[in-house]
Amino acid sequence: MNYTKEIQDIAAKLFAEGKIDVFVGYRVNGFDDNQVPVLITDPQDVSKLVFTDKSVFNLVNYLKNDHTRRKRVGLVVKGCDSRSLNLMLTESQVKRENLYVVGICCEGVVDEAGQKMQNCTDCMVPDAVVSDELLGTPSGSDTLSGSYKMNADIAMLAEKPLTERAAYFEEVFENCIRCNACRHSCPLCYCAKCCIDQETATLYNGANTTSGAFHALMTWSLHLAGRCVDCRNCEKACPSHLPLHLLHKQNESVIYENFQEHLAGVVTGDRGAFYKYSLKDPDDFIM
Amino acid sequence: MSVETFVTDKAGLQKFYEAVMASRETYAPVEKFGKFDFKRVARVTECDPESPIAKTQSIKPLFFPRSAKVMKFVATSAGTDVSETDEDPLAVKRAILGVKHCDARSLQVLDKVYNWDYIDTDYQKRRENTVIISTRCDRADTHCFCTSLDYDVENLDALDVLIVNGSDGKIYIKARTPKGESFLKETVTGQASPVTDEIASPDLKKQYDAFAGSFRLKMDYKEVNAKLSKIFDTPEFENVSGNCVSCNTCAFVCPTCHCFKISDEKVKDTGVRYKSYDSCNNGYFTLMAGGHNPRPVKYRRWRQRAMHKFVYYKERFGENLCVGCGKCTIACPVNISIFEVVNQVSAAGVQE
Amino acid sequence: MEAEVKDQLVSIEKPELIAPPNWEPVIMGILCNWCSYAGSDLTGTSRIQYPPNIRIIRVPCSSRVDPWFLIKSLQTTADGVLVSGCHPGDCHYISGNYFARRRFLVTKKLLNFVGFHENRIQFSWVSAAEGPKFAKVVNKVTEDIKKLGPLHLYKKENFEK
Amino acid sequence: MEQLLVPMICKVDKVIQETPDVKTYRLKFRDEGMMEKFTYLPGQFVEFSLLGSGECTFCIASSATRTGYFDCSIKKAGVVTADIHNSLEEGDEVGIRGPFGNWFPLEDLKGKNLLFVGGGIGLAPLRSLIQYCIDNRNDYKDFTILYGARTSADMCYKEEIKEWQDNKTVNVVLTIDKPEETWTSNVGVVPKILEEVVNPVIENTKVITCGPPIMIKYTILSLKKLGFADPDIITTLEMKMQCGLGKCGRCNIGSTYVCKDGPVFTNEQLKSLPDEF
Repeated sequence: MNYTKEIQDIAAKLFAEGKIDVFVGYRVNGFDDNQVPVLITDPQDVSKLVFTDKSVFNLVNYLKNDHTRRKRVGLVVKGCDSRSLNLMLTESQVKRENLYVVGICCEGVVDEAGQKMQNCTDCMVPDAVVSDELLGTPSGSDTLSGSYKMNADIAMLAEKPLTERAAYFEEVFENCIRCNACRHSCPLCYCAKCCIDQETATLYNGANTTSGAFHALMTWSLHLAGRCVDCRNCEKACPSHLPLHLLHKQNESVIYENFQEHLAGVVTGDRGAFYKYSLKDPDDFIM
Repeated sequence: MSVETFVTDKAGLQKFYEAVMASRETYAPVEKFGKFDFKRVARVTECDPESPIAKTQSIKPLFFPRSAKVMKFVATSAGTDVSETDEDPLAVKRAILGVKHCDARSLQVLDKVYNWDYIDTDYQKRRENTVIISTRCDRADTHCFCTSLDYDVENLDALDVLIVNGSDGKIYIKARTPKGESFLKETVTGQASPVTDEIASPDLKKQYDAFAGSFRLKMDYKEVNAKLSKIFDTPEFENVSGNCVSCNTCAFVCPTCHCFKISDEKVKDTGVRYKSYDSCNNGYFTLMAGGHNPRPVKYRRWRQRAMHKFVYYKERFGENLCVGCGKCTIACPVNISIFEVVNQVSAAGVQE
Repeated sequence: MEAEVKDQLVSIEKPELIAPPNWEPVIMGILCNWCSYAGSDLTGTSRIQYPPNIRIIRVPCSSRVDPWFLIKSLQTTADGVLVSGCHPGDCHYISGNYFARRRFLVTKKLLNFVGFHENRIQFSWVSAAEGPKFAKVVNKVTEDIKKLGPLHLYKKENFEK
Repeated sequence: MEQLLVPMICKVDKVIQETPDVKTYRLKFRDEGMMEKFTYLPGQFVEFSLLGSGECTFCIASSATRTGYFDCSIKKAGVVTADIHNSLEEGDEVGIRGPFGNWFPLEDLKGKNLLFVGGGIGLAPLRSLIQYCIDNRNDYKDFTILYGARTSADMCYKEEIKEWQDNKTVNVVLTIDKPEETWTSNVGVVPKILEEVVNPVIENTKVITCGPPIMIKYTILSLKKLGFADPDIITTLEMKMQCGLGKCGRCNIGSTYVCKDGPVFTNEQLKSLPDEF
C-alpha cells in the first residue's frame, strides 16, 4: 500500500486550484521510518507527504483544533478514519463543503514493530466511506451486514472468572496517570468542556487515584459507546500503554450483538446506536 | 573525600540489589503493559533495574506525587475543620534502583524551584531520605540528548551510587556522595571487592566515551538559550506546534515539569484537597473566571512550554528545565520532539 | 490495591467473612416519576412491606439516567443500584424507556466486564399499578446484594459512609 | 509544601451586596490570635477557598489600618465564585491562605500627588490603598479618585464613595459608560473622562490604576498622552493562580511570576515583559 505519489499530486493540484488552505497528511518523522501527521499550508511542502502502511494516526482529530478551524481542509482518511469523519459530519462539527477528502481503500496499517495492528486484522470497513476521491481498489466488503469479528482480547477476558477480570482492570486503572491524552487524541471527543477533563470535572477533579481513573475512563468510554470507530488513537497516545480498546470494543460488541446495529459511522446521517431504538431490543435483563 | 569504588560481576550485582532491598524500602522499575514505572519492590525478580530508557517513566512521582493529598476537611453548617493528612509514605528511608542519569539530574533542577522562597519541606524530606542508585546507560536512545545540555553527565553528583558496566563483564559500583558512601558501607557484601581509582577510571572513561559517542541528537544549548530569548514573536512557533494534539501527556511524563493544580473532592460534608499534575498545553491552564485567557491558542501554549524550558527557567534559576531524556517525544502520539522544536525555532529566528 | 481486590474476591465467595455483623446494604433506587415512583407509593399505601435498604431518587424518566449516575453511586455510598421505569410502550414521553433500555444493557455489561458482579446493577419495569411487584423487586435486589456483601471496588478515597 | 497549602479558617462576619454581581465578604479569623500575625499591605492578595468547591485568588480590599477584619470583594464570574455567591452566608467558614505577592510602593508614594483610576471591580485593590492613604492623610499631597462603572448600579462601595465625597481633602470623579436619567455626574469611558474632566497635574504625581484589561490598556495610553512617565504609572495585574507560592507555574509572564514579583507592577516593568498579557 503506497499512495505517496497520488497524494502529492492531489495536494499540489488542490493548492494550485486554490481549493484548500491547509492539507493534512503524513510525513516521515525524520529519525526512523515511522510517520507523523503534518499540516501543510505552503504548496512547496507537498513533497513531504507520504502514505504507506505506516500512516497510522487518525487525521480527523485535526479538524477539531485551531489550525484548521474555519479553513478549507484537504484530508487523507483510511476506512476507520472516514467513519469518525462521518460521525463528525453527522454531529455538525465540520462542514462538508470545507473539506476535500482523499479516501483510501486501506489494506491495514502496521505498528512501530512492523506488526499489523489488531484493529486492522479485525477491520470490517477497510474502504473510506466518505471521500471526494478514492485511491486503491475497493475491497467490496459488506459494511452494513458483514459478519462481526469478536475481538480476541474481549473473548479471552469474558471467559475469565469475575475476580480475575476485576484484578486485571484494577491494574489498568492503577496505571493510569490521568493525563487525559486519550480524550484529547480522540477525534470524536470534541467537547469544549469534558466531564473527565481536569478543571471541569465534577466528581473527580482530575486527582490521580485508582478510583478517579476508573471513574474517568468508564464515563469516557460510555460517552463513546456506539460512536467509537476503533481507530486506536487513544491507545497510541497513552503514555502508560493501557489497553483502552478493551472498554470500547466491549461496548461495541454488546451493541453489535444485541441491537443488530451496523458499526458506528458507516452511514452518513446515522448518529449511532444510542440515538435510536428497536422494539425488539433485549428485555430479559430487566425484571 | 575518599570516594569508594567496588568491582563485581553480574551475580555480585544481584547480591548487592538484594542487600539494598533488605536494608530499606526499595523502589525499582516494574513492567506493566510494556511500560516500566517505579514501584515498591521486595525481590529482585519483580523488577528490572536496567529497563530500557524509552519505556521507563520518570522518578518524579516518587518526590512529587501525581496526586498529593494536601489536607482533609469537614465542612458542615456547624463549622469547618481542616486536618492535615496522614503521614507521608514517601518520606521514609528508601532507595531507588535503576534510576537513569537524566532522571537523577531532574531532581537537581527541581530542587531549585522547590527551595526557592517558600520551601517545600515535604519534597526536601523525600529527597533527604532517598538514596539514588543509578545505572549509566550503555548507549543513547533515539531521542536522548542529555550530553547536549548544561550538566556533566559523566561526573553527575545528583546520584548517590553509580553503577557502570565495565569491560569483560566487570561491573563497577561507585559512591558519588557521602550519603552514597555510607550507604555502600552498609550494603556491599563480600561479592564486591574494592578497587582503586587508578584501575577503575580508565574503564569507566572508556564506557562513558562509547556512550557519549552513540548520540544521534547533538546541539549547543548555549546557542539555543541565546537565540530563543530574543525571538518571542517568531511565527515559527505556529509551524512547529501545527500537529500537536494538545493531549498534555508531555508534561505528565516530563521529569522536570512541575506545574500543578489544586482541586477539591467532596462527598457530603467531608472532602480531600489534592495537588495534582497539570500541563501548560491544556487550553484552560490559564483561563480565568471572567473568560480572559492569555494563551488561548496552541502556538502560544507551545511558546510558553519551549520558552519556559530553555529561557525563563534559565533566567530565573540558572538551569535549563530540560534534561534531555526524550520521554516527551516517546510519549507524544505525533512524536513532537522538544529538541527539534527549539532548534527549528531558534534557527528560523536567526534567518529573519 | 491488593487488599481491595482480595476484598472483592472474598465478598463474592464468602460475604459473611467480610461483612461486619448487622451489616445492611445500601441500594440506590432511581425511579421514574410517572410509573415506578407512583408504584413505590402504592406499595406504601397498600401497606406492603419492603426492605428499608433502598434510597429512592426520583427522576422524570428512566432515560434521564445517565450511566454516570450509576458509576457515581457505586463509587460512593451504594452497594448496588436499582433503576426502574415504565413498561415498554407505557413511557410518559412515548419512547424514553426504549432509549434507556439500550444504555442500561451496555452499562451493565461494561461494569460487569471490569469486575462488578452483575447483580449489583439491576433494572426493572414497574408500573404505577404494580405495588406488590415493586416490593418483590426490592426484596430480590436486597437479597442479591446481601449475598454479595459490601462493595469495595473503586470506592472513592477517604469517603466515609 | 503540602503544609503551606493548608488554609487557615476564617469566619464570614458580614456580607455586603455591592452590586448585582459583586459581594463584599468581611472576614475574621476564627482563631482570634491569628489576626495579629496576619499582617498585610495594600495590593497583596489571598487565596480564598470555599472548601469543596475550590480555591480562588482575590486581592484584599481593605487596609490593615482598619484592624480586626479584612474584606474581599468577589464578582460572580466562574464556577467557584458562583458557588461563593450562592452558598456563603454570614457565619459560614472559609479557608484563607496568604497574604501573598508584593504591595504598592508606599515609600515611593509619600509626598506625592496621588491619582487613582479604577474601573468596575478594579476598585477593590485600590480601595485598600485609598483607605491606607486616607488613614495616613498627612503623608500625601493632592488626592484624586476617578472611578468608572458600566452603570450606576454597577458601582462598588457606594457608601464608602459617599464618605470620600464628603471628605474635603479628597477629590472624587465618578463616571458611567452610558447616560442614565437620574445620573448627574459624568458620562463616558474612563480614559475619556481622564483626559477631558480630570486634567491631572503631571508634576510629582503617581497614578495607580486597576480595572478590566482593556480599560488598563487605554488608560495607560491616555496617561502617556497626557505626559506621564512610565515609572509613575502603577497597576496591578490579574493572572490565574493556584498556589501563590511561585511553584505551580501558572501565572508567569516570561520569567516573572505574577504571584511572587507582582501583582503590582509599574508600567516600566510591564514594558520589559513579553507581550503576552
